[in-house]
Amino acid sequence: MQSKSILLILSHAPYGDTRAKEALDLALTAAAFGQDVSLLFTQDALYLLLKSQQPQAIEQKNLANICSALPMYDIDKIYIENNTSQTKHITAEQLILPGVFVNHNQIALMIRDHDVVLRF
Amino acid sequence: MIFSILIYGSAHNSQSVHTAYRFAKSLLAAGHTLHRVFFYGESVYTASALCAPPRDEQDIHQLWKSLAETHQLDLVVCIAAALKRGVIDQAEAQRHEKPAFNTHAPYELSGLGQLSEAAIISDRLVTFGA
Amino acid sequence: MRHITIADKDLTLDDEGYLLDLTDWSEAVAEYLSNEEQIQLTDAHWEIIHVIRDFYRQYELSPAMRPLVKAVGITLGDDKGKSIYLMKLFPQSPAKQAAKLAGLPKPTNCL
Amino acid sequence: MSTLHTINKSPSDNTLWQSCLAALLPGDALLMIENAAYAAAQPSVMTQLQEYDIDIYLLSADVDARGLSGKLYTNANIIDDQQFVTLACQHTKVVSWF
Repeated sequence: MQSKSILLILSHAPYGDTRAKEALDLALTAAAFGQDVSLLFTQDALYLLLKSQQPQAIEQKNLANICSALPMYDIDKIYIENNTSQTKHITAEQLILPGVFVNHNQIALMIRDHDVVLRF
Repeated sequence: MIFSILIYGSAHNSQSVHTAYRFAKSLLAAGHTLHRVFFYGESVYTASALCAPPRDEQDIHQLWKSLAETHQLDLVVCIAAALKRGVIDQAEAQRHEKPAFNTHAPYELSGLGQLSEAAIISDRLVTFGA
Repeated sequence: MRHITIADKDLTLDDEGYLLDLTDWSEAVAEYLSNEEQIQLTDAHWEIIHVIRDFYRQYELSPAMRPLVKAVGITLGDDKGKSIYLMKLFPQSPAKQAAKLAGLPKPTNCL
Repeated sequence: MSTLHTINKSPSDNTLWQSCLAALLPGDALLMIENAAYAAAQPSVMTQLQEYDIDIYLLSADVDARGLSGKLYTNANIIDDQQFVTLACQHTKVVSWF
């Protein structure tokens, strides 16, 4: 099967609704199918990467743990919206995964350069 | 041109499932191919045959069903998203020992891999969101 | 669903033979399930079962084939981190069979 | 190499609109569908959009449904569903903001 480059842009926080979880499921499936998947964390999606999540009391899976599996699924291209991390006062050390920080211009070019772009 | 459609908006709490329907009708009318329609997230409720809107209001389940039957469309409903929301076909109802089922052809429960495949096969994948 | 008794404990399996309650798992359960899968468990199988259970503990996911191969490679060495090696141990489908014997849910990222 | 962006929320969803606008490149097109049609009735939004080198479109079905046809502050192109399909063909991909 031929491969296309897929950019998945996440914009929603974990737990409050299912959007982030369903986008991650899609990323893992596409990667398991051998697709070339890049993930971009924008807006509240940055909270997915916070190490300190403990969702036991709300009986949810820990989405930080699931995010930490991304490299195991060969999803190594992980990008973080620069502006978002600044306004949320989140530093790289607080994140479960390292990512490349990108600005708005770079994001626009990433959208242009991928074959398929899905935003959740 | 080969299109696929990803619907992510709520079946009954957003306009998106209907916008997608109009887009599908138009691309078919223009002679393009619709490889697959993939229902994900809250849009999976579209597949419930038990929806009974007032007779003078839009019946989104029926609209997609008729279009699919006319054009032999592949309507795939994400099985994981559907099962957890109680949208279930006969085979899955048996497997999970549930007392009833509420969806059937032309709606078909299948995995997210079908969306992956549609992304590769199609020239355009168009999303209709929440 | 199916009810079985192993070491005086009542357990439930789903339609496809996966354990319904992950906390019911024991090595005796793995032995029982391996008979159903017609697999003779060896040390080589147990190594993989432990790797996949650790994977689940860490990531809360039953791995698809590629991540399973990767995890086995990292833990047990590159000579074992190959799909052909896992196919020999679990001929039906390594990701599904290993998950089943390890008491994990069926991997969702399959077709 | 250009993108058709669709957006379906009114400009009251400021975060969504800012993200979408930041992603526009010269030569792209923006199609305002569903509640995004209200944007075309807001002078401030349309003035802001003029700064971008892009084509702006509205779906007639959405404009008519919302009673906006006499209230549009712009010369945004009003198109029908068929032309939506044509636009999707003319651009190399479609990105949806929702």
